[in-house]
Amino acid sequence: MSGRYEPQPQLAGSEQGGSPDGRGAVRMVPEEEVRSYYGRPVLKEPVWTWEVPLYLFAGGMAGGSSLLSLAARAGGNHTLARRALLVALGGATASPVLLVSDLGRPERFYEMLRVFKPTSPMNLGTWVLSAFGATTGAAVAGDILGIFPRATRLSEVASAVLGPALSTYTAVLISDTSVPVWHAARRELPFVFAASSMASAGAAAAILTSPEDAAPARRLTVGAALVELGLTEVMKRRLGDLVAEPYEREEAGRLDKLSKSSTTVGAALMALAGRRRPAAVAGGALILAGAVLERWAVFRAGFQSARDPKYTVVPQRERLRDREGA
Amino acid sequence: MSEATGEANVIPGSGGVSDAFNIEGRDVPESRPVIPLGQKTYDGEEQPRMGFFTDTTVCIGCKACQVACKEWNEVPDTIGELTGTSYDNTGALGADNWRHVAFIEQRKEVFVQQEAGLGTPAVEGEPDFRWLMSSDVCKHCTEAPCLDVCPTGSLFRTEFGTVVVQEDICNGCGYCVPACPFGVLDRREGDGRVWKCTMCYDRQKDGMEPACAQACPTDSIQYGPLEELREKANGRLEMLVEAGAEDARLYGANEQGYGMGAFFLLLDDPEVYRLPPDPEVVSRRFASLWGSAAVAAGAMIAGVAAAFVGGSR
Amino acid sequence: MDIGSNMAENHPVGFQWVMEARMRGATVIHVDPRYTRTSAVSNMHVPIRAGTDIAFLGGMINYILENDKYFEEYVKAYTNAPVIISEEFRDAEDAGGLFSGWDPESGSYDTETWQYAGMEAQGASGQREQGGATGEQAHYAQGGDLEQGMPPERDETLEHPRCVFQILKKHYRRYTPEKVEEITGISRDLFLKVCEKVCENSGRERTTSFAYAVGWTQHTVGVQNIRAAAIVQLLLGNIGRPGGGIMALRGHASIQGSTDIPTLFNILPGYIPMPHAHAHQNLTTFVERNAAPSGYWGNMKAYTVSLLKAYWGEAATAENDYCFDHLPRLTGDHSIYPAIMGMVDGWCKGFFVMGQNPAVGAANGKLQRLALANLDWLVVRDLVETETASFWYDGPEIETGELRPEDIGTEVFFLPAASHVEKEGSFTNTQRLLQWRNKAVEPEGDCRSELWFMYHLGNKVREKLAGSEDPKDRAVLDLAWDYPVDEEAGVDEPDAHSVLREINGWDAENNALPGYTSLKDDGSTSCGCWIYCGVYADEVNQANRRKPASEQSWVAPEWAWAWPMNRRIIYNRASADPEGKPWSERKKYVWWDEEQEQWTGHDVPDIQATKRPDYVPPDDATAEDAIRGDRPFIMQADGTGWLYVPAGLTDGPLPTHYEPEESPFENALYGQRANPARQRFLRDDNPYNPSGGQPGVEVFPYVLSTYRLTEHHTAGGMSRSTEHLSELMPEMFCEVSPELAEKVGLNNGGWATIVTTRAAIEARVLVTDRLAPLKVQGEETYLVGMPYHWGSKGVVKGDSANDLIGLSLDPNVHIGEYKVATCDIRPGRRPRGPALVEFVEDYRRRAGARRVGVNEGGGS
Amino acid sequence: MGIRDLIPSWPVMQQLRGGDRLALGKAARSSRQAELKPRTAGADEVVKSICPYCAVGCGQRVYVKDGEITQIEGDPDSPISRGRLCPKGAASRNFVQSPLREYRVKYRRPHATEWEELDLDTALDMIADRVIKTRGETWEDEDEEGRHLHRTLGFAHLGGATLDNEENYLIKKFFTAMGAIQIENQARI
Repeated sequence: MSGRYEPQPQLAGSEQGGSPDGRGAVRMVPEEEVRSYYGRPVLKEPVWTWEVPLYLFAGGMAGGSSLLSLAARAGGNHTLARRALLVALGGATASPVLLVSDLGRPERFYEMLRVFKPTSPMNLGTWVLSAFGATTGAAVAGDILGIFPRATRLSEVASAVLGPALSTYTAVLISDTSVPVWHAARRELPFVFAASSMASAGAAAAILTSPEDAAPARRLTVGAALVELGLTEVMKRRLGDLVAEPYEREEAGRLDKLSKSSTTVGAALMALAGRRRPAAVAGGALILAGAVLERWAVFRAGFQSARDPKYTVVPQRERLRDREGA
Repeated sequence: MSEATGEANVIPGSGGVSDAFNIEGRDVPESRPVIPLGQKTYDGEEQPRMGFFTDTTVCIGCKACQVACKEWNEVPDTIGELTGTSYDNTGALGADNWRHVAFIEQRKEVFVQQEAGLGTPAVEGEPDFRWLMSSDVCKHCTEAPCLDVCPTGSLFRTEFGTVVVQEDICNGCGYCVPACPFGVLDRREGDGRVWKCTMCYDRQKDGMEPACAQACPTDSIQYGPLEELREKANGRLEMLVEAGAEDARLYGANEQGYGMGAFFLLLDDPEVYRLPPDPEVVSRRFASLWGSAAVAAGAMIAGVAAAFVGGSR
Repeated sequence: MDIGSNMAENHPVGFQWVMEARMRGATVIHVDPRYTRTSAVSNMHVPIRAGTDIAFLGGMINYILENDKYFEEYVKAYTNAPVIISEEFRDAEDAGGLFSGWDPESGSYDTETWQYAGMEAQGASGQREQGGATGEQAHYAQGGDLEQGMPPERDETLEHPRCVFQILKKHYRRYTPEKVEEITGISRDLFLKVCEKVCENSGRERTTSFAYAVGWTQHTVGVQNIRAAAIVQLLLGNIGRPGGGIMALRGHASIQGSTDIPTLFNILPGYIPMPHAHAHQNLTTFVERNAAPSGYWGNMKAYTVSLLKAYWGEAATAENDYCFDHLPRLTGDHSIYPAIMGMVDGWCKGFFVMGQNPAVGAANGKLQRLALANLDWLVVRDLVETETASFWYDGPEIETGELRPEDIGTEVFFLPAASHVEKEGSFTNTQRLLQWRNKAVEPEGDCRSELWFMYHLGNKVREKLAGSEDPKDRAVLDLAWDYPVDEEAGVDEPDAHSVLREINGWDAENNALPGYTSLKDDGSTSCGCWIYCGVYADEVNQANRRKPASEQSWVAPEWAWAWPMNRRIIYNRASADPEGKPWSERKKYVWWDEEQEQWTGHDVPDIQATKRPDYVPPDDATAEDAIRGDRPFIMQADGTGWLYVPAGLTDGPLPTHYEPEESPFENALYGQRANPARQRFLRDDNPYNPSGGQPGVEVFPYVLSTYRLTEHHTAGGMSRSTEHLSELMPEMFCEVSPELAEKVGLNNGGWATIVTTRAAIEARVLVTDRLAPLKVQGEETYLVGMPYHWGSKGVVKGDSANDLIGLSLDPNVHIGEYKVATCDIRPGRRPRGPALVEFVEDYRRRAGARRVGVNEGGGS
Repeated sequence: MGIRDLIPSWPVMQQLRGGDRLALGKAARSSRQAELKPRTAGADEVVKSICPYCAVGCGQRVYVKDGEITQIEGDPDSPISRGRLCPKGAASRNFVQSPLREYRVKYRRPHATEWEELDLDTALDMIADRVIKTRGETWEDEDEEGRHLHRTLGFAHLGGATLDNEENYLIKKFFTAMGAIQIENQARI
């Protein structure tokens, strides 16, 4: 269309200029390619609050820990096993609290179990979390009281089996949305979450366990942390410059950087000086912090990605162009 | 994103051929009647799938639909400031706006014969200008992400094939909000629950027309069995195209594309109306969503095991 | 053809029919200074400079005449084109924009020289003694004795230099496409395109319809704007035919009804004029001087006597002239604006305001509020507390400190009113349809209908005056004032049906009358409004008929009731040719049925049912019998549509282009700048901005226009009180073109202050291409558009645009020029408090704002 | 509701029972939604009315329940509006039930800074007195040339275009009998 003219930029003044005291100039240079409705988002930003990223972290750590615990048990390292199991239980108790408090109508949390809904990651997740809580709880109880050994073992196994599911489904949860930066990363995100879950699990255990019993935890921590760092990069690269842009900008950008450095330093400490308790504690703490920050970065990136129509429109336009080309 | 169509359990066409651009009426692809998942379950009770056809070429931007909707559904008002965006002062669809009229002022070539009953015939020296108006609403998708992800079953498919939030169930988890590719659903401040267009479910049950469609002075909003509406729309589009309205296109009218229970006749790119040019049913990507999660879970087991390779102490 | 209105925006549901027509291939043309929601769905938008409609329509008339596009048969048979005009008549063309008979001293016309040749005396006398006729009175004593219903001097060939047709040609010869472009800003091409479209679409097979609203009427040439359209439509044969006509799109639910049964000073129900002091010593002279013997007005005595019987019942007898002297007498313009001045000046002390909000809705709002502040007592009846009720504590003058509540002596009564669902009664809509509303719920608390208020106020007053010997109280005590009340509601609500029945009228046996043709002048019939006679025929409330549209013909004659006699299209005899045959099969509506020996068709024929098309009245015939069978315009003395108006108008027999009271330009056609006869109020509290050719014109360089939005209603009392509507248009704003915004530095979404010599107000700014600048007389003109819905009360508040407008009126009907003025606009919010007064004062000084130009009316 | 009914009504049980295994449709529907009815269904009466805003005269149906208006919408029978309404007409209920509506007489005495309450009948009585007084003070029986005037310019009336024909009739009739001539409304043409 020759002579195309977009009123948006002219009018966007009041939109982007915040309070419409007319700070937006009468005419601004029209933004090219991206057409939009006065620069307003096509999508709604998520309404989720701080509890959610914390849950992503806690659930992940819990899942990793139950697995770690079982492995330690199998290897006869009962101290490590018990510590890890306690961490799992901690995570399993924190998670529902966080989830419920994020609801618009907390008193109605039970509606989550109203249906069994395969198409809803959150619904499945709730079932998984409930089961995980129950089994882990049973396992811990049996372990401490030393009663019903067989049932206790069984619960440990069950909890360990559910663990990985708990750690990774949260990735499905957020990528099963129309938020570009989340949905486009649906392949990579589970791995990123898995890795950081293992790292957190290892780190938590390494903190709680005396160094001589914590070697496997340290190895797990360091290994997983490195994988996590690598995978995040892979994810961003596969997202492409535009879609991944939120990770470079504003809040998400800052969180992402912070998480990287924290994890790197933590891993280094753990690797080089993990045999000494203080270093292990410090390193572990940094790894955990890194994991929290990383989940937070992903979380905030989603908001930024939903807020700007270009992240929604441009990729869809390209897709159309490809298709017409084909 | 090229796997969009390639993926096994993606329903045919979601993110596939975009109806936003494949203009029906030119090469009429017969639109097969689609009974959306969930509607079938009303064995016997189920009704023909009902929908909205919003013909934006006859919209006069009066906003009767917005008011009629608020009156009937008792949707709260949010009185703000003048936005400075033409005559639109309510911004977008949301928990408190189940209908929203968009106003778009364009200085562009407008050359449409009068039979089309559109725009201004280009007269030498006259400013070419047009003012697009369009009443947006929930699309009541054939495959609705919001419905899929809702963990409580608060969102459900009615016997009319529409998608409705049950205010007596919703616990405000907010999952449907980012799931919707059109930014329709939102949580209501102070209430905590999610609200959106119900296509006047209660009125439908009594055989009444939804409030917005009944009020619409120029019949820009038409309500009826979806199949009939789609035929009507194709006819109208052909008439416009013949009359030279090159920009005219249907949006959401074709199951080959992203099927919508509420579809539109537009005169410009969807994004100009705040609509996604090529929406996708994100929630039906089971393979890529759960598949990699499963693999990742396995990888965890391997990873942890690996940590014990060097001994368990 | 939608001109002078914004139908999609202000009558959206009526507009559905326009859209349907468009879908069927009709061309919709929107002529408007702004590109509105109507333009957006029209086939053509024709941007015109506000206040230049006559130049545009005159140009169209010229196009039709010069290119022989007129409907010859129709024009010759049904209009007064062949009639020859008095030789003393001088056209405005020959006198710099003034017609013959102009009197500079009185600033008004003596219309004697405008008459048909051969019958001056009579027409004129009726005129002069009226002391100024008005639009509602355009049926005035024109004609006298017409031989066989024809004016004496005619030229059927339309060749005679003094025949209406030739005068018309001459009058508009200079309204060329080039002139039109120069004056209106409409490009020559576009103008011609419109002319072609309209002409192509008129004739035997097709008809064109005009729709207008206050965009035409609210001008100092309001009546002449519509006259100009009437000339176009008569020339093209588009009157009295389906799909034709000139449709007034009226803005209030019963604004038509309130002129039919007037709350207007100059007329009585059914457009019977109020008697003037000097002219009407008694009923007989009153009727003689006001009604032509021929045409339906020939029955005016029957209508008047029946009305007086409805008013004074038993007391009205032949002996006392049916209480004719109970009627108060006029001595000039007693319309609301002089009354407002009277309040300011102290001679008008009391004021009833019912369902209106002059503090916001009337021009020169400050003057309005100063008037309210100087009353002894004020009674406001409304559903919500309007600015008219609250002026004394939150009016703009309180903010500026010009007024202090402590200093305001007005005693204010606010009485809550009943809403449209809390009372029953009838509205008359814009197409003369009386539709009855049934009561849904009882009003709460003190809420009452106006029916209740007037009835019980009347009773109180009558009780207090009971037994008075004072002759001035006779009229009150003689009043037929006894309506059944409905006790069950518990509030003694008078029965609205019985009032409607009184309006319909009854005969000596107290049977409801079937129609106005049965009215008598001997006191045997009573009728409250002759044109409504028949609305209660057969003792049935015809206005409450609600047969579903789906169950009757497209004319839907059984839905409600249209005056007169349930006719849906008036003058519909014109839909058939002189022989009574339809002009075309396609446009068939009513026709003469030779077998049945009567008129028939889709509608009630607007002519005596059995009057043959070839009927020629005998010389002694009167009233309707004096009208020929081939003359459709049966209200007119000669039965024709008037292209040229010999009597009834005060500002000329032909529409002539004049600039608005306030305009940056001089008149490109005449030396006379503005309508010479326009009504102005030259006083300190109603100053005017300098106009084209006057010193100080540059101080107010921009054209200002006010209008409504779909989302709000008039002065806002019915819309700013609802959240649903308020949120859609939450703030007062003004609209300007990007060019003007650039020029003065306005930001979209920002604030602007708009100034005239009356006031300064602030508004948010919408910068939009919908208000394109126009090239007029070689220079760019910029329009500042403003809705006028806001005030100091309501869910949403804002400054009132009407505060900016000055009071200058159309001389025929005293309607204010609200649609165009000049102004200045600058960025930012207005000063607050006393600073605002100083701010406006400064503008006045700079403009040397006039009360001056007193003689300017007289054609400087 | 005891556990015995609770379990079967539990949507999961309905899922298992088949029909809607994914819980996307009927199984997920609450009993409340299943029994949903439009609020107009229970109306005591449906009153035929006309829109109070502009002069198009659109038909309205007013739904009443227990003396309360529950809904106002377009009347499909009307050949004028075919059941359609503009935003104003559609807001009619919001208007007649506006939070800003006044239900009591308000009185402001000269120079006062506040409204006072006043009983309706007293108000009417006071108004009657004012009208009579003003009329008396400003009565013109005839002009200086001795011509019959029989009028007062002492008070004016404004308003009518929003009122009913019957109301305008009484206004014109009574005020004319009182000798008042400045009886005006929005419609000047």
